[in-house]
Amino acid sequence: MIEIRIHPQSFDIDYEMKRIQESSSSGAMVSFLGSVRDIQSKNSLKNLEIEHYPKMAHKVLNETAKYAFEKWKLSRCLIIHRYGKLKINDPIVLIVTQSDHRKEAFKANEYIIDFLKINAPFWKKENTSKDSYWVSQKP
Amino acid sequence: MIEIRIHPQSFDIDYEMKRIQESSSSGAMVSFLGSVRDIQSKNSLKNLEIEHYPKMAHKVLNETAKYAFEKWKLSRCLIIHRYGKLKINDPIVLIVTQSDHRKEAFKANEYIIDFLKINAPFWKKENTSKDSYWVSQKP
Amino acid sequence: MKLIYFAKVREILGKSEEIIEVPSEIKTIQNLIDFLISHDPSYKAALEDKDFFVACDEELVDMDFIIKRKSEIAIFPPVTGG
Amino acid sequence: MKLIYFAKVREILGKSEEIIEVPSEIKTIQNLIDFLISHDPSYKAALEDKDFFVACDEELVDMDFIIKRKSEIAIFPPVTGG
Repeated sequence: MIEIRIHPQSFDIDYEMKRIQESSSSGAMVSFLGSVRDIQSKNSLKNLEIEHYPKMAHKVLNETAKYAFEKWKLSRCLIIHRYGKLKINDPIVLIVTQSDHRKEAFKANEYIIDFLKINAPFWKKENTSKDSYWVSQKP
Repeated sequence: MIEIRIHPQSFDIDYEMKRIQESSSSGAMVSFLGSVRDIQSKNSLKNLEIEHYPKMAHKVLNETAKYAFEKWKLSRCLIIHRYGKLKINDPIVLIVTQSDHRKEAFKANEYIIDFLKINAPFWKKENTSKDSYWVSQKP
Repeated sequence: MKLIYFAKVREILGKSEEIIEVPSEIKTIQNLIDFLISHDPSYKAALEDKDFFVACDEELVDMDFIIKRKSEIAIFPPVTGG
Repeated sequence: MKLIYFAKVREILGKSEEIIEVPSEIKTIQNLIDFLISHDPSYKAALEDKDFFVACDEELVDMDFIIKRKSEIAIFPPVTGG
């Protein structure tokens, strides 16, 4: 089962993981959580704004999840990505991959986040009390 | 910060992850959750018993966490491993690694679970309604 | 033709989307970009450093991709999600 | 010398620990294992397939490791945690 969610609201890592863990008898679940940190503004971050291209973001996330799901024989794959105004330490992205074998769950998870970072149409802007910067791409 | 816990009680993945996520400004957190599944008894598993060698288990988990913490420059590392009688789908082991960079968090996490699987003194026994088996080691 | 812009490209252009008429000799994405730049200096500011991507109907495309007239064409800087 | 046993080894031996006196010519882990097997057939059943590990004071050791008399020696099957 694949689930993709893109929304401005926060999410409960807890709730999402528990739900997946309890719903299936696959033994290995890997999750990645990316949170807001102060990348360029050196401790003066007021908020982080995430802009996205909705139709394409859904498409890229869906295709990526499907590819990983089949390639690594996952039992579950969940991707949540937020947009809008976020504060420091707020969760941005959650990827959960579940499989019978831990190697597959790890590989699928890392593939998904690596792929999203360079292909999913989201853009981050840091707003400080003085200024605003678009975050530049890093590998 | 490194935390190692070995106990029979269950744990809240949710609580543990949220606590770590909120306490630090590192951007990347990876977690691995291993749960009880029906390995050899083909749907007749009554419970799984985990036996361990307490002093050595603490030592191995501690040393493994320390090694990973330094090698991959983690900001947090948590390992929880349960022992005692568990039911199907119960969580057994949780490993959380947090770092500024996702590659490091993934590598550290996978290293820890791989190392534990062959070095930490825990043993699993499956009890079915008819019989009991010691689980044999798999890579 | 529908054009949409995101992030820095959108900010520099001061608009998030527009419908434009393009001459029939505009065939490829490269032709379109050249046409936009010659047509208004704000496109020059937004696109001249070449640090942008183009998606045609939600699919990333190269500069020599042949444009379909009814497509939605998105122009945006390198993505920074995740 | 304190010996402790886990999992299948513990079950076959029917005990989880014991204190034994070993003759002074027993120097290595291999000597100890041979001594135990010659001494009681239950050790033969538990240890003869060689599918076990030995830890001396919570540290895995090889069969030629020199035993310290005051050590805690643990004998157990391959681990299956995680």
